Amino acid sequence: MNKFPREKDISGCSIFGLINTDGEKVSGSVITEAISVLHDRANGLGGGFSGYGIYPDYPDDYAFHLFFDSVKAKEETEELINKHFLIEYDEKIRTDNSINLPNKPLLWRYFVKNRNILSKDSEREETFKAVMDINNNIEGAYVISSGKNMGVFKGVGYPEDISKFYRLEDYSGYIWTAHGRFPTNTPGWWGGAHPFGLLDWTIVHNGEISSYDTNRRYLEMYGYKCNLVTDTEVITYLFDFLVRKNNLTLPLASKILASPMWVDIDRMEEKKRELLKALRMTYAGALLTGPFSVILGFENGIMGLGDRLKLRPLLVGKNENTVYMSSEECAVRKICPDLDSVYRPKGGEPAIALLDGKYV
Amino acid sequence: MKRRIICNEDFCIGCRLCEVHCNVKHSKSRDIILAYKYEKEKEPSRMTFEQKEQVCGSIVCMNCKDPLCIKACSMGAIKIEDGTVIIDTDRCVGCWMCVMVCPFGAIKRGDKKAFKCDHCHDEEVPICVLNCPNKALMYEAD
Amino acid sequence: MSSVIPEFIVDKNEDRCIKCKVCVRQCSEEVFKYFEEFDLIRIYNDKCVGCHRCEMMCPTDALTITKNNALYKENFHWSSYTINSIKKQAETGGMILTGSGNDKAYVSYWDRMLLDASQVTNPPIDPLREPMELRTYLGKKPDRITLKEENGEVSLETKLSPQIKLETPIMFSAMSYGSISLNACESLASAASKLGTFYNTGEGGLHKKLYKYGKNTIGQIASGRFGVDTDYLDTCAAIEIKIGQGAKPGIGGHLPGEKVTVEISETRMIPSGTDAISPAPHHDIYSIEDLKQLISLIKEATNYEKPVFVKIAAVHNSAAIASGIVRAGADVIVIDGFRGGTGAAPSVIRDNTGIPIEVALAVIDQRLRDESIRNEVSIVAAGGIRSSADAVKAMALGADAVYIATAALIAMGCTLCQKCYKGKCNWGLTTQDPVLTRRLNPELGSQRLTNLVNSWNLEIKEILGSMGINAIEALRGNRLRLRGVGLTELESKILGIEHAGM
Amino acid sequence: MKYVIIGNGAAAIGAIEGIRSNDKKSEIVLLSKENCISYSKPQLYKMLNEENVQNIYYRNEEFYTTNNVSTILGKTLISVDFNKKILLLEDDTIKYDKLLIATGAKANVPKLKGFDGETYSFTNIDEALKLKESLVNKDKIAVLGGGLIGVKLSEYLHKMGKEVILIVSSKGVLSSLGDEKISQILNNEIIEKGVNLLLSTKIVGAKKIDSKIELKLEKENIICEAIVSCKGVKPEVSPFEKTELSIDQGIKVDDHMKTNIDDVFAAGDVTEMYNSIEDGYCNIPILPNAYGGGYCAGINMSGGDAKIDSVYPMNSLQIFDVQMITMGLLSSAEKDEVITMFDSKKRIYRKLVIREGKLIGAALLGDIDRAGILNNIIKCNLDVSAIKEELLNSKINFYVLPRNMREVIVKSYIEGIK
Repeated sequence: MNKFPREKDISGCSIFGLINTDGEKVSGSVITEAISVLHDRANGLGGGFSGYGIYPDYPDDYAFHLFFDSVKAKEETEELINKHFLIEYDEKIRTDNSINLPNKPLLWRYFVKNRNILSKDSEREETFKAVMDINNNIEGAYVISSGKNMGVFKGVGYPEDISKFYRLEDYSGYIWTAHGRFPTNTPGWWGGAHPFGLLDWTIVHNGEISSYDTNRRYLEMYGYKCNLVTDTEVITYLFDFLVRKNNLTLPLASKILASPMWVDIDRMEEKKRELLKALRMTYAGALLTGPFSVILGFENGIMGLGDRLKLRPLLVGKNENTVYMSSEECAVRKICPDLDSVYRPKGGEPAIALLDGKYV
Repeated sequence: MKRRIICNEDFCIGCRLCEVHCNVKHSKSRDIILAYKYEKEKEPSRMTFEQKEQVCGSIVCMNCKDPLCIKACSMGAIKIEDGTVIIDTDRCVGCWMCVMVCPFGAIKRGDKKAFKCDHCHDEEVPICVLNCPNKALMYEAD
Repeated sequence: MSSVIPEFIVDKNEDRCIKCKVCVRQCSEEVFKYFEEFDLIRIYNDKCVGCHRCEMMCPTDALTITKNNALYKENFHWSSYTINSIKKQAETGGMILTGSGNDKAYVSYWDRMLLDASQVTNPPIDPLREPMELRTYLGKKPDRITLKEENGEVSLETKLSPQIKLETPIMFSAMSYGSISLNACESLASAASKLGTFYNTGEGGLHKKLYKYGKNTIGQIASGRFGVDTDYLDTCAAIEIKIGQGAKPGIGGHLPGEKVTVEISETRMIPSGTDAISPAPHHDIYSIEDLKQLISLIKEATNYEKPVFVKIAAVHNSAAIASGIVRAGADVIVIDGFRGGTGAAPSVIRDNTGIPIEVALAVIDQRLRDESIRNEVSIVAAGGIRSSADAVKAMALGADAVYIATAALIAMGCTLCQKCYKGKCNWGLTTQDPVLTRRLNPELGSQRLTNLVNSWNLEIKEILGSMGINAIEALRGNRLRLRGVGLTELESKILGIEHAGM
Repeated sequence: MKYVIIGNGAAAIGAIEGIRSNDKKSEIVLLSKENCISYSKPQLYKMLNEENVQNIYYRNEEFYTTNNVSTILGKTLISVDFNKKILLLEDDTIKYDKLLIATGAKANVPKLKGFDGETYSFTNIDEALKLKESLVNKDKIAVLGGGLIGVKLSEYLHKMGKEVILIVSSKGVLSSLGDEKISQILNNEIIEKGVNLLLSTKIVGAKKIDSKIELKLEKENIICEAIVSCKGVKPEVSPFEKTELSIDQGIKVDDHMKTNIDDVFAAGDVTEMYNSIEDGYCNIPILPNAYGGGYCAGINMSGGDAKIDSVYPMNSLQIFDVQMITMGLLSSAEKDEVITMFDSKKRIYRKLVIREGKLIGAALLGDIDRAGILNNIIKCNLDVSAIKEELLNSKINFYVLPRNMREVIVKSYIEGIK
């Protein structure tokens, strides 16, 4: 089976994310309950979750979640990992095999450390390269998450089945994101499900961006290979590119991905205008058009962002120390009927909730 | 409202279509082919096409502020109505005093009656201006 | 006696002709002559160039210009054009001259690419309801932006290279004062200024009357260096070094002395009545490092405040040349395809040299991306852009903006009779005869150009909307939204697009 | 404010329109010794023909009410007390604040030696009606004087079927124009059409013989049935003769149409105005001057400030089939350059008189189209040295003038600036 699709992936979806800003952990069953409300927005061809803070035993190791098609692929991958990293621990990802899902790959996780002591940036760059290397060059192996103290759990099936399969009730984390997928053209390949993960970035995404190829070709100039042909992939890479590689803040990255209109930029006071003008001109290849709402998970928070025309729904709700983001309010109400506040961010306005209690 | 048709000679291309359209507009049938090929009664054109070497242009009544033709008319047949100089053809006796004084030579001699550009007061824009292919004829109203 | 058969037949319908003689007065080729004695309009078919001026001016539609169907016996190998060319050459011993762009039946890749539209999974956007952004900045972009923080306020640290702002990604390509009339130049300048875009001086210098449009002027420096002085550099918003022209790659220009009027001589800064000759090469550019020096020189002379364009004809190894030009420091690279127009060129060059802009653009854009230098330069595609659809396809292939010139001339009246080199243009465009130049009222010309570009803008917005895109930069290089039809696998690969059905 | 206008001709009408352009309210009184509404003197000959009578009125009857003018018609002015600002009529007096004298001109009828019968004249309606009545059973009419009135009247009488003897003392008709060629062409035309034209003929006297008249000439005697004297007109100044009003050939006015007396203006055929070409004051009894002068006076009377254009003679007339327009000075002085063009086949004659490069007179005969362009060149005192040949030989063309000059002319007429 060809690992990567030739056609661009198109899907409709439901998304959900939550964060306990005090760092208190909740079980994976909570988010499973929420996303299962949105059953009808998926079609059983994809579901997935990401959890942060789930590996307290290996907090400083990169946790690689991998899909293997074959033992050979696993061996090749381990060889490659060993070249760059020290494997602290690895195991088969625990699953409930009574759940009937198609085309299950071999699921494995590794907790790894860099062989050399490096700065944080270099260390991440090395990891990034290794992930790209595995994904592009090893037949039948695919890294689905590669951050620290986090992991992505996804597959072909309804989200609630995926959750049961991965026994998410056994994990607890302070950040969870979830995705129910309605693809129209992907063969049942597990890698195509959301969240998409790179380093500690995970993206769940609803919508379809019309600027895909512009974004892809832009990213490819800077070493990213967009093999999956999914929007989620390029959006994740764009965040990685802008925030990690270009040192921009998340709010500024949001202003690039979902830029304000030129007429609005023209009206801004000079310094801000010049800044946004320069950002938009310089990173023109990163502008996302078309409908989308995404929930970005990262090491210390989540961010919700909708397209600049607000063509897809995004809701942010707060209850005490928990912030919820979702494409539908009912999913939030299911697990938290009484919210302190609810709002729907404007198109292009990021909603950011951080672990230290900051809630933007 | 004072109407004025002014020719910008920088852009007059000498096609003389203004005359053609003026003639058609003031013909009986108002149809170009009938007017030219079949109608018997024909007035000379109300437009005057001027040419000197490479420069050309069309001239019509300028609707002077203080029209000499009104002063000269021996029958009091010329007056200003709605800012437009008009000739009352019922009163006109063809004495050509107006022809004698019009500084632009814009008054023509018809069959015992003087006549001139009426600025197409029944049209939104004078027909010559409307049909000038190079917008050399400009229409002003104040 | 000429042995060349007339190309056109001028047919006058006597039932409709009112003998207004507008045809007699309008035809600069003197096809019509009026004999007062006989009240007869006599027609000379052999002089007709097929410009259709008479047909359009005739108030009774009495005239029809038709192709002479009684040409030589049909022959697929020896076309009438070929036979006539041979006869002309046998008569004159000279090169066959022509004007406008290559008219031969080479493949047009624009016509083999189709656009995508949104259905179900991704909503189209209604441009009447939602903002639709066409603004484009041309110039070198940095690889990354660095910021500084003062008193908790983040601001820009990177100093951007000079940029020019276009409210529409359509500009008017180089046509010199000399090759076209001053009224035509003014029409372009004024339209560019109304549209918030740019026109290009060609290498005709800048007439004093047009200085007021300086903010919308791209000043060209070509091998003749005509009209280049401090005022010129100061006034133009950007400077373009012209290396080559799509219609005649590798060929210089020649404005005959009789066309060098006093005003043209003043504008070009050459003696009046002398031939204005643009050499085939710049005599100070014999290789890429020389180009780099000229670019640096211009930047230095303009205080690093103006983007420098470099224009090349699309030829076989354009991609490598383009990469060199970027590395030589150009801010904008202009690629002129083989369909681009000219005022005068040997027809053998025009018809047989260069490559299609679609191909050149596709490979240049990809090459610059492969070398990770695409952000360092803007790409302008030129040469045969006929419609908003062509423009959109060019941008999807990777262009930042397009240049149009033939389309602009057509908007101003041109009917592509291809006799520009004769200097008798009946539409007052490619002539300096004062009787003819006044046929183009710049107010009207400017209005028509503005209308043309505005209607293309509307169409581009409509196309973007149908694709679910609402900013032009999200179209740029978005080749996924193109599909080929009737392309071979190799052609698809070169263009970087999938075939329809994939 | 009370305006009083004496007279009811073109000058009076001009004055009314001039006053009303500034002052819509104040009282205007118009006094005229003729008991009819204003009529056009050049059209007077139409009185002779019943069908055309309506075609001579200069304004319609509503004109006076529309402009709120009270008229006193058919009353003769005796004299004026300019100090008290009072007009003295036979049986009444009228006070005025501003006065316009527009009494026009009257016929100059020289006494014929030995003749005690009626000598008709033809300068106003009364005279015209009188002539008309007398013509009923008369067929042979002698017209004395080859000036404009005489020639025109002869033509009209001829067209009525009368036998006309036109007796002219000079060598040709319209000799006062000072152009022999014109006189010659017209002489031929008049003779050709059947008028008995006697040139260089002086009248010695006349004698009434029964119902006929014997007219004694130097060389012969001729018999006719009526005599119409058309020996020119003179300003009607009789009521002012004994006042301090300055009168020479006519009442002297400045370029604002003011007389030497405060608040008294004069206009029309009664005046003597500055002739820019002749550089002197003279009486130019033509309609454009009358209306224009009256209009100018009206504006100045009502508080405006208007200056009269330079005046000089001009006329447009048709004698039988000859159409002509003359303007300015045609009798040239030695220093003047005279150029002429004559096409005998088309009967087109054109003459230009140029003084120091400027056009000062022009005559157009046969082809009069666009004569106003030449008139304007005279009026604006434009130099024609470079274009005189073109003006003489081609169709008159506004574009003969240089562009800057044309632009100034267009602008000045559009904006009304002189």
